[in-house]
Amino acid sequence: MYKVKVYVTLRESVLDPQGTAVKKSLDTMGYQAVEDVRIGKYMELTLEKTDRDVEEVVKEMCERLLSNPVIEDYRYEIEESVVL
Amino acid sequence: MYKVKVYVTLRESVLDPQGTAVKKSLDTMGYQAVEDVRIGKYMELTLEKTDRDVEEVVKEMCERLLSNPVIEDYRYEIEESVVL
Amino acid sequence: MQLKLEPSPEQIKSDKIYQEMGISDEEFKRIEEILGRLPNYTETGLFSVMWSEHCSYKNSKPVLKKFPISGERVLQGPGEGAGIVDIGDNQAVVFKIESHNHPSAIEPYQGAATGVGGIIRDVFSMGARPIALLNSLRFGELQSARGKYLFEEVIAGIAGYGNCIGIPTVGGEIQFDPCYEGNPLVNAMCVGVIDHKDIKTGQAHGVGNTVMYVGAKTGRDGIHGATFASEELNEQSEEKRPAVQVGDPFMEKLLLEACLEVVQSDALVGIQDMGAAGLTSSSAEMASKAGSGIEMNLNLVPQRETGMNPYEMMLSESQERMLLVVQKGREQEIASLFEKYGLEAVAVGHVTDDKMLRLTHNGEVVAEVPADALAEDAPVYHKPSKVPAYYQEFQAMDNEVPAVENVSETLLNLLKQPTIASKEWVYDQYDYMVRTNTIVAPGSDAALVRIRGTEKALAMTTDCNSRYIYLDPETGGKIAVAEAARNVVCSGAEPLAITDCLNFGNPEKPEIFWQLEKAADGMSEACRTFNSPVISGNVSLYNETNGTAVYPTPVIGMVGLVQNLKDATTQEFKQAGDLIYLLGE
Amino acid sequence: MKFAVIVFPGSNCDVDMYHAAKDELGEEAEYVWHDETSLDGFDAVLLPGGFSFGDYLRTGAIARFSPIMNEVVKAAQAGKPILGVCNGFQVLLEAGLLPGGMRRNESLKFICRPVNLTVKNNETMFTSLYNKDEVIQIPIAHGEGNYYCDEATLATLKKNNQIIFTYQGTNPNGSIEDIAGIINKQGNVLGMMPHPERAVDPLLGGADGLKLFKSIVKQWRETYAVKA
Ligand SMILES: Nc1ncnc2c1ncn2[C@@H]1O[C@H](COP(=O)(O)OP(=O)(O)O)[C@@H](O)[C@H]1O
Repeated sequence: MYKVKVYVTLRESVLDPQGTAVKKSLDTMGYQAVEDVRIGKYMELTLEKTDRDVEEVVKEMCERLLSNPVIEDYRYEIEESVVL
Repeated sequence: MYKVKVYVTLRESVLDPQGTAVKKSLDTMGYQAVEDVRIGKYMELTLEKTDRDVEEVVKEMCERLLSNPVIEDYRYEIEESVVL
Repeated sequence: MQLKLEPSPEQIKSDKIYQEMGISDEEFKRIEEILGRLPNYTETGLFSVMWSEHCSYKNSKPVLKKFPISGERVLQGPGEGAGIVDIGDNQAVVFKIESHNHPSAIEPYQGAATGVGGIIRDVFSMGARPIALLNSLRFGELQSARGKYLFEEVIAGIAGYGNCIGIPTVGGEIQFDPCYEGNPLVNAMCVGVIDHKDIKTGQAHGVGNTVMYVGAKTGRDGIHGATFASEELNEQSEEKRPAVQVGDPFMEKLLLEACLEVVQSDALVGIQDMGAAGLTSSSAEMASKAGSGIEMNLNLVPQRETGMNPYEMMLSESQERMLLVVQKGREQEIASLFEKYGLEAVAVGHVTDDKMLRLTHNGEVVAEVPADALAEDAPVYHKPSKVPAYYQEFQAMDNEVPAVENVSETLLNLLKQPTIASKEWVYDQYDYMVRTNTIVAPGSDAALVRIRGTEKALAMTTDCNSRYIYLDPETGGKIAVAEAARNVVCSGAEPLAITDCLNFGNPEKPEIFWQLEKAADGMSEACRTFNSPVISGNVSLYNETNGTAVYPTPVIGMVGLVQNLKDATTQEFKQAGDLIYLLGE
Repeated sequence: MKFAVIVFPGSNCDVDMYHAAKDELGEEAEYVWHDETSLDGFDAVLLPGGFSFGDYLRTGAIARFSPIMNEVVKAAQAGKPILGVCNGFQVLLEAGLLPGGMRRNESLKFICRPVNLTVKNNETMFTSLYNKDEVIQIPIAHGEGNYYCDEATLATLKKNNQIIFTYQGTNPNGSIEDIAGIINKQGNVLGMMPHPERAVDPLLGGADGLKLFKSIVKQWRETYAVKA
């Protein structure tokens, strides 16, 4: 079994409306120390072991579905987990 | 300066319609190895140093705005970053 | 997975565990008598939800009896998922309103969203195509951060669900008053249209027929939601709440389209939504209404979480689920219809002739209770009623007409009141046009939705001025119905019928019960006058925070019929030079 | 002329598209469920608005993997008119039939209201019956209509006259350059956030959208007449 964590964020050059709104809210709530907020997605996938290389599979899923390369970047972490 | 990463996830027993839909979609795309998908939020905040304890501030922001404690859990990582 | 041992029947009695579930000593005795033995934990749970105010109307039944419920056009009055009124040409309109107050106070977005989802299911489970949504909302005065948060999130939740499922939200009303600060009101109404031949009811007829489960899997969400809705809110409410129900409008859209296909099949015997008290109420009510019994194997219930016990499965309020009764031998036909939408219809039981709701789990009978006892035999309470001191005081006061010195300033101040100000900020977030039938959009009096392929349109509105009702419940009740009728008439329609949602405080307080009775008297009289019977509704009591009740708020949802589109009228002045008339006194 | 109205699970403006083509335009129209594998016999494809697959993950992201999308791509390559409205536009972006991506509205709120659009390019098969720079009123209803593309793409869009509609007056969602609708380079795939199918009958508040559908028919008739 693999536990995979995928992080998808808007590309740096793309203005993030959600982040901007949250930053504004934090500001009015008194957190002026916050300089920047960017909001993305965090996904946890559980994968069974297969013949295919897990990294290759994860990359493929990220590129095909989990992120949109036109506006987003992704990164991932793969942990092998022991089934008890 | 601090770079803060916040991870917000739905509580375990709370329904995750997004995760369910993505899992189904991955399935029809041929990724049957995927057993489970949960989707949450990933946020990156940049914070200036202030008098207040940074951890305390981050916790407060998570509880007040960044997560919805009724249905979500959160965790965070704080890195001190050197301004060049 | 932590294994929790359930208390034994003896423990339930001796430790009065039933009280934690909202069952009184009296009621527990009655359950013992009905069963002729002590109920086990699951059975106690079944009674606790079915005998809650939310499901049984035990405190409000005597009040509901006052309402006129029949008329030449009424095809289905109160008692089913929604009421039905004939609109000619073998078509009918189906509608109902329902509250989701307490869930919205705890988790405003999901609470409001699932309120919308629930009322939509009530309408399409009758076989009707939902054509419009309305709502009626009450909040505190938008001073506190919490108040603003509740307001914004409730609107977002209503919009989120309705927009996604693709049913236009065409109308509603909002009032702000400090009395709603801790206990906002979120009432949602759905209107549908049906051909007479397609009308379905939630009845489990035909011994041996198969009981099927379809829709979302069951999780531990909202266990005891019905009981929770029948309690006052206090500081502990947030912690007390088990997993909050999250709405999945996409799932419901699939369920809606699939069910509307399934109702065309003669293999379908009965269908009911799993709303409050989920599997328990749907199965017990379907059996009880048909005079039959139901036996279900809980191992077959689709489950989202592991290790769920019978108690949890039966009391779960997971959303987007329906229970069907299907002719024996034709299960596959039904299952294939659902399959097209990626939904699984699973046989979980069958209809029996012994009038029992019997549940098995892991090969053992885990509950065996007369279906009627759950659905019909809840105690009915005639609560004491007492004229409140405030009322007598107000009545004794002289009428006072405030002196207005600067008319334009007063007018501007009035227009600044959130209750009076434009609600564009709100309805801009609702897709009020989808399905392209909305002739009169939000912002006018009643909304008008045409019925495609005919010259007809339906007018719809929700109304209630709770301040009037607080001051004088009987007159206020009349005013609420009359306001709805005026709105409907002003859009060119004739009132057909109403649905109502009685949002009141704790009925165990005689002053509150008095408000409830009097408001119902006033509403009933107005309904008779307008020849507009009550065909469905909902009761939400215990709307109190730390002992203080909201204003009595019986929300009226009225539907009217425009026979010919050319009679449709809108509110605005059309051109300079037109004459203005003032009607009435 | 025969229109295919693609229906994804969660589409909800499919009915409106269908009636626009069938009742208001008087042409043939048929619903095509997302898992069909042929668009034979159809002259044009309409991708309706709604929330395909709940719009979970990203708008249009899951729908673009539906089997029918292979056929939509083929139809696009064959030069047939493809119109994607709202969610349909989002699907076209995800499928790569149009450049760019969609973000949440700047306000983070869903917005439903009639807006004014400027017809920037009336030399397409979708806009030939409008005047250039004509201002038309068409409703919007979306939570994610905040169109984005990088600068190079924007330059190309401009150079090729691919920006078809822009918001006139206030931009309701924050899209770059007030973009409301764009077309592909070949000129047969149009994606737009506003709903022309909701503006086809004065009873519903306006009929400015009708000309868009009529333009498609006109072009088809002319091509067909030439061929015949
Ligand atoms: N205030 C009311 N006025 C008229 N009918 C009511 C009222 N409250 C409830 N009813 C009717 O009682 C029946 C049971 O209601 P309810 O328990 O809310 O149904 P459901 O389980 O579908 O939510 C319904 O037919 C409803 O229309």
